[in-house]
Amino acid sequence: MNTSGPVALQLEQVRKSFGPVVALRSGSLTVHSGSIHALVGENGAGKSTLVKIIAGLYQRDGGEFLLHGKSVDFSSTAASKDAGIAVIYQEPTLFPDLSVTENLFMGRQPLGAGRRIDRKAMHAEARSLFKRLGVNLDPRRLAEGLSIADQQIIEIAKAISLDASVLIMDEPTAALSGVEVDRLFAVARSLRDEGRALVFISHRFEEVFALCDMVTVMRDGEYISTDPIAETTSAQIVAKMVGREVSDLFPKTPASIGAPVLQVSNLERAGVFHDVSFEVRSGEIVALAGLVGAGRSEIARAVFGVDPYDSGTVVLGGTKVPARNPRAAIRLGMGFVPEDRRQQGLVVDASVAHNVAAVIRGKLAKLGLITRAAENRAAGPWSGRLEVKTNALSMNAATMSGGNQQKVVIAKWLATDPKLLIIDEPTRGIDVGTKSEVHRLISELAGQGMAILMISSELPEVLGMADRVLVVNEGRITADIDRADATPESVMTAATNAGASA
Amino acid sequence: MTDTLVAPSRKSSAQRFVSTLLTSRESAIALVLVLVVLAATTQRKTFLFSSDSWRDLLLAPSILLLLAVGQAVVIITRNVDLSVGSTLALTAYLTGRLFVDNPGIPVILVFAIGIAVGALLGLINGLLVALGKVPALVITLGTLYIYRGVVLEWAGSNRINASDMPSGFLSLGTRSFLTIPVLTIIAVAVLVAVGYYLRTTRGGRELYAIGSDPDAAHLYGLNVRRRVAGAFVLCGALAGLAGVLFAARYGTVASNAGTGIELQAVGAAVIGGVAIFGGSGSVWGAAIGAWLLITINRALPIIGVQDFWQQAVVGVLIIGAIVLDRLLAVRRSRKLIEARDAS
Amino acid sequence: GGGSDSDGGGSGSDGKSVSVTFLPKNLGNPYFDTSDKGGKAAVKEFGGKFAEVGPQEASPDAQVPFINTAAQQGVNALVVSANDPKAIGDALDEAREAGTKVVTFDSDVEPQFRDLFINQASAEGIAKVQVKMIAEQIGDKGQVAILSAAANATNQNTWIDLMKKDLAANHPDIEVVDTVYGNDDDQTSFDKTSALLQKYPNLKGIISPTTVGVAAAARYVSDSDFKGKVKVTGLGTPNQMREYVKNGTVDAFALWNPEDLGYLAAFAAKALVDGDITGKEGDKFTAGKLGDYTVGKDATVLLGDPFEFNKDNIGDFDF
Amino acid sequence: MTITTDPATTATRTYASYAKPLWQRVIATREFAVIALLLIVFFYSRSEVPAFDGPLTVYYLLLDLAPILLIALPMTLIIITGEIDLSVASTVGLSSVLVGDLHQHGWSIPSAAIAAIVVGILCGAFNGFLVAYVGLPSLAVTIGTLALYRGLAVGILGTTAVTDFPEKWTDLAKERIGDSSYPVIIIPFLVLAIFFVLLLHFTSFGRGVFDIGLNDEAAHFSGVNVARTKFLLFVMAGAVSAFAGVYFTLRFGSARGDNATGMELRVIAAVLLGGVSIFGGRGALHGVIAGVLLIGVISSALRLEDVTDNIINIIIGLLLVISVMSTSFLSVVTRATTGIKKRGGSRPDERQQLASAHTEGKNE
Ligand SMILES: Nc1ncnc2c1ncn2[C@@H]1O[C@H](COP(=O)(O)OP(=O)(O)OP(=O)(O)O)[C@@H](O)[C@H]1O
Ligand SMILES: Nc1ncnc2c1ncn2[C@@H]1O[C@H](COP(=O)(O)OP(=O)(O)OP(=O)(O)O)[C@@H](O)[C@H]1O
Ligand SMILES: [Mg+2]
Ligand SMILES: [Mg+2]
Repeated sequence: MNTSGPVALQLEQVRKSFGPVVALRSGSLTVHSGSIHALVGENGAGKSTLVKIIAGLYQRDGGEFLLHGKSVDFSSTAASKDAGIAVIYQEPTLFPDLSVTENLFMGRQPLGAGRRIDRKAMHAEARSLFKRLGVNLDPRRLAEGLSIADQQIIEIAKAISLDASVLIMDEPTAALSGVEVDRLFAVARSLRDEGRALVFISHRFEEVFALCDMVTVMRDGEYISTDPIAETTSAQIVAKMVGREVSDLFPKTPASIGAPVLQVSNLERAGVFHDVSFEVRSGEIVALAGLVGAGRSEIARAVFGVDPYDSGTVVLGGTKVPARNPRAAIRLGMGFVPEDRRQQGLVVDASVAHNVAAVIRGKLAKLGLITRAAENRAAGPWSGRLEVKTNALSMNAATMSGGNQQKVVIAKWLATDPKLLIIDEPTRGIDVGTKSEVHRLISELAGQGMAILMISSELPEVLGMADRVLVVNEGRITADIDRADATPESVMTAATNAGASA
Repeated sequence: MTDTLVAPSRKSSAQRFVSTLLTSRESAIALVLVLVVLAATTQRKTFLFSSDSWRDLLLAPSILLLLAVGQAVVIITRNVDLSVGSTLALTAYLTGRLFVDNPGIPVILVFAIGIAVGALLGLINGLLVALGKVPALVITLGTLYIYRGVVLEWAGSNRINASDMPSGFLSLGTRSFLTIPVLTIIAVAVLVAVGYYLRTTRGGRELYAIGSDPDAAHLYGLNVRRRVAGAFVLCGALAGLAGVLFAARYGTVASNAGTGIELQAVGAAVIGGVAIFGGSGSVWGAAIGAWLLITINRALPIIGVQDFWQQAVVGVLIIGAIVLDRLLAVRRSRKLIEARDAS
Repeated sequence: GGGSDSDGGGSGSDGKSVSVTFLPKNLGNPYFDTSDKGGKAAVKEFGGKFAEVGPQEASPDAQVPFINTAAQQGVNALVVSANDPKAIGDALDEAREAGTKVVTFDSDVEPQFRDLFINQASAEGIAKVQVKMIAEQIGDKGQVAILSAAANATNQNTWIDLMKKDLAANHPDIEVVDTVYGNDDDQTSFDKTSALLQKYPNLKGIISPTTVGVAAAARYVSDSDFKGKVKVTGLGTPNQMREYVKNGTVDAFALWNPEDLGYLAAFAAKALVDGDITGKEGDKFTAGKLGDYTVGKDATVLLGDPFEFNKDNIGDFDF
Repeated sequence: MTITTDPATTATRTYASYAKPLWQRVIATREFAVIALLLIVFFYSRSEVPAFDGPLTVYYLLLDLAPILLIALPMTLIIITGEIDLSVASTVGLSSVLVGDLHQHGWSIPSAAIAAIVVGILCGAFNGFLVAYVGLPSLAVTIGTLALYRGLAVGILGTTAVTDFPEKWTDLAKERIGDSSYPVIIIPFLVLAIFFVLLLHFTSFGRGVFDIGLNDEAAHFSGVNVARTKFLLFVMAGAVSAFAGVYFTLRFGSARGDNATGMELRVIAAVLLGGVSIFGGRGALHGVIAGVLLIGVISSALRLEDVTDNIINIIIGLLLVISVMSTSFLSVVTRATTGIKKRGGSRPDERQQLASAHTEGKNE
């Protein structure tokens, strides 16, 4: 590996908590100029939080933060930008109403005579940036409606064009195809060779090993280790990430698989997914695997009815589920734990009781009237069953940790006694302990004859939990793999190259 | 995902200019305006071809135009300012009082004071909105009452009469320069300046960015608070200027001047294609929208519609405008999806 | 604002200090400022309590709460210029039940709702003088239009009807082409004038029997091409009309003296409160410097004939 | 299936229902603050303002406030869903004009009133359709219909007015209950108030209204029919406004196109003053009713002091600004203490404390 320069970025035992949620216990990271540093860890390990602290978006509660040896304290993202730090955030943040070019140069547009923006120069620069990244986007196009991938590319271009001394990329490749990833890597390497310091966050080990010089592992908001890539293996890294052997993470109890509960045929939605057909049987856990942006959530959402679809049919327990009508789906016995807990799963500003009773409250009503007391009576036992950690049912869901919030969402749906439970990213951003609890719960439910449709971006989770793996690639199901022959390789190939057959 | 969804446009800048000109919302509204004028003129040709009515055609909209421009800037940042009507009343009455209390005060100074006071009132709105993190609708609803109350209390039942103000100042309201009324020239000059600022300066573009996605703007490191406050100051200043011109044009200022004009200003902006949720639209559109509102008001009686139906027509225009926007947006996103599938 | 030199009274009619509240059609109207000034002077003269309250815009529903308040305060007398002959009737009745004497001036309500009406000038007199003026100014022939206040302002409509009759009868060559309403709002009246001149290119004259309207019309005409071509006349106050009379836009206009009107109304109110008069025909009372008045039929008192202002005499007045 | 059928048996943990004792949940709320302020102002006026303690005060107070009280009910629900309806006052005007016009054409008052209310429902449905189903921003839509409905009202009657309503009906509008000082109009108000309180605070529909305001996406995901809920609320607003219009007409015995102009702002001011968050998701009807009464009491007390509406407007405006600033000030404090800071936007910050206030401090 190449000889890396002086320390560019150094964090020591940085702490950050959001109310009761401790996102970061002691985050440490030391990055040298002229090197690419990998930061890995499970969902919710605290990577993004660390990034946001470096970016000046969050202020750390404690710990050291040195930039080029000097202790710094950024009050805003503008401050970190000025200090030469460029960040690609996990979620693309663009201005939909503005052109791609304006998104790139907002606030630092090239100025011509009389401090007036020089659009020609701006567009030219944008074009050259895109050339360097090897994409051809129309610089004049509005950002609105760009695919996740293209949004991500613009974020990358934005960060590169800042020509910063420290470049941080939080899962930039999550939505990118192989070609794009290769180009990105080429650019990253050239930046490294110019002597810049890069931080690269990804859940894909092959990328980490292909690109990075050093790797730092985080778990539960804590620093675990830093090693040169050359001297470690993915097995070691995984072990450090989860703190135990992968196998015992997923206590899947074998369940007797019964009759089909959900039958989806030829589901189609222009621009999102195409000709999707599959079925889920009682007691069966079916996983939808694939890259972020593949369209898995959209499929699930369409099945449940919160999203529309153009054609195709969804049948639950023998009856056809009307399109675009979640109420009907719920009545027929469907439950849906969405991927974005804070936005879709919960009303975070309402009480635990309110959330747990949210779907069944219709049934709680006497003479059409319901009381807070009735909600509490119904909510208590379910919260207890899932061991939700809160001191009172009137507490705001917002005050709970990600894991507990997830439990509340699951409790909410279990309360409806569903035949089929769809769970999108069941363990995204929840700590290791809760994680295995959730897994145990899922397989327990399957064991009791519930049909489970699970979406997950985490391969170990998919392989550990699923009886069957359906791989989604660009909105098409490209493979239907049985538990027996589901391997990381088989799933990944199907997920990446569309060539694979269903 | 495929590595590209949209090919760069091969259009020359000239082509692009023409196509935007043809497809832009501004020109659509302008077309409607022309049609209205034509319709009225065919009914009675004096609507256009008599020096007075030509003057009124240009003069009548100029005050609302100023308010609409200011309003547009605020709306672009995903806010709204309902207090402009009260601000106008305050500065209009202030103008009168200045002349009454200090005879011989230079007109230019009166303009400066009027604009400054307007800006100050705007600043109050801006600070409350930006620092208090309270939605503009509520704050400016409150200041609408407060500012109006202040002027009502201050003016009481005495009003400024034409005779209280120097004829030199009053004639501003009616004098023309090369058949273009002075008021109109002032309004258009302001329009051009603001339009230029929004289009070609960093500050201007940041206003659009903030309106387009405030969270992203914050994440990006833009100084959201300062910009938003600035937008309110500009809006207030223009309302102040409008107040001074109001005094010049109508010669008489009572405490109820400009009551309810704030909704007209918002309406003009919306008709002109300024999205109520910020991020898009232009002051040009807002200006034409204002012009259209006023001209329709004047044209209806001539076309033979009793002029008190005017408000209903305005309502239809506003709703038509936003529905139209929605349809266009839907069509655009459908196109984009097709583009994605095609690739 | 509404001069609050009254503590709100509350003490019923105790001869000593009579509390009188003036309620004009709306505040911010110089005509009523003047009449209320007269009223205030009168009340001071007989040592009563004066208050002036009123709505911002001249609509009956806006006037009602003020009448209610007067009733609550138990003021001795309420002097009203009605925005509607009937709509405020019930409120007035309630006030009278509460022991408040109701005097209307300038614009009347239906007789059963009030104790007394102070008539600024007989409708006939007003109509006649305006017709006379416009006839002289436009050479007794051509198109004229009328710019009125609110379309349901009683007095305005009576005058307009009488004027039309008079014109039809005695001035056949004068044609009334249109009647528009400025709602006693300066800006509206101004814009309505411009619309009128649009609509009737060869209009000869505009009659506006309301002070706000005539001033607005005069101002529009005075700096348009129509100056001199279109004559403006009607009922106006000297202060508002002075410059247009000077610059020749207006030859002459008419009005009674609103100050006297308010003054008379206040004294009439006192007479009612003190029980000197009851409002029946023939009752007599003395109104300070204005001298003696007699109540006419259906409880009206006539101030006198309208007065014609022109550039020779306008200098003598300041209201 | 132990988990799904009978959680109780397997429940390993039990919970207290509330984090705070009842009295705290009742006292420490915006609503209670408004009610307290109302009582203070009321009793102060009784002792200090001449003639305020007179028998007529409460009577006139309620007569004047009735339309605002009525319209504030549905408006509260609409604002809690995060929408707004600026067209209510125009609907009042339109219904007033219809009653007048139809009466002129020989309709009986009741039939004219029913027709007017039907039209009001249509007005509301038009708003609701554009907002809920076409998905347009309610602010823009109702600014449009504000002009449209007002325009129709003014257009139908022009600047003329209808005033010759039969005594029997105009008197009914001002009728007292027995010889109390309460006008009969408060009976329909109380009926509607009870209806809306139950609807908002004690039904699944009402829970949905709050969910939509707090997070409409999550509401959608848990089966709340967001569009239909919003649509119905706008329809209710239309109907109630039209009814208020009928009352307004009879109470003043005059149907004019410009009746109740600008009342929408007074209604909204009162609702916000009553502690409803303009962001939606938080508020309670008892607070709103107190808010309306507070404005009414202040106005009538000041009017008795011969203070003109100007001062009254200034005070209302200040109250409004201060009341909303106070919430956001509190939110700044809570943020400082809890440190919860979501990206940029004021909403999340606002939400944090709004919601905690809302979930803890709802009438039980
Ligand atoms: N704004 C917030 N408020 C409350 N809790 C938060 C907030 N942001 C993050 N968290 C919590 O902090 C923990 C760490 O989150 P973070 O996003 O840093 O994880 P991550 O390592 O980036 O996960 P991923 O790989 O999924 O991106 C999670 O438990 C998350 O729920
Ligand atoms: N903002 C957006 N604009 C346009 N298209 C989008 C947008 N977001 C997602 N898409 C498209 O929707 C599809 C699915 O995106 P999404 O990220 O939900 O997939 P996913 O498989 O659920 O990813 P995840 O791993 O997060 O669940 C992709 O085709 C993506 O291009
Ligand atoms: Mg992350
Ligand atoms: Mg997903």
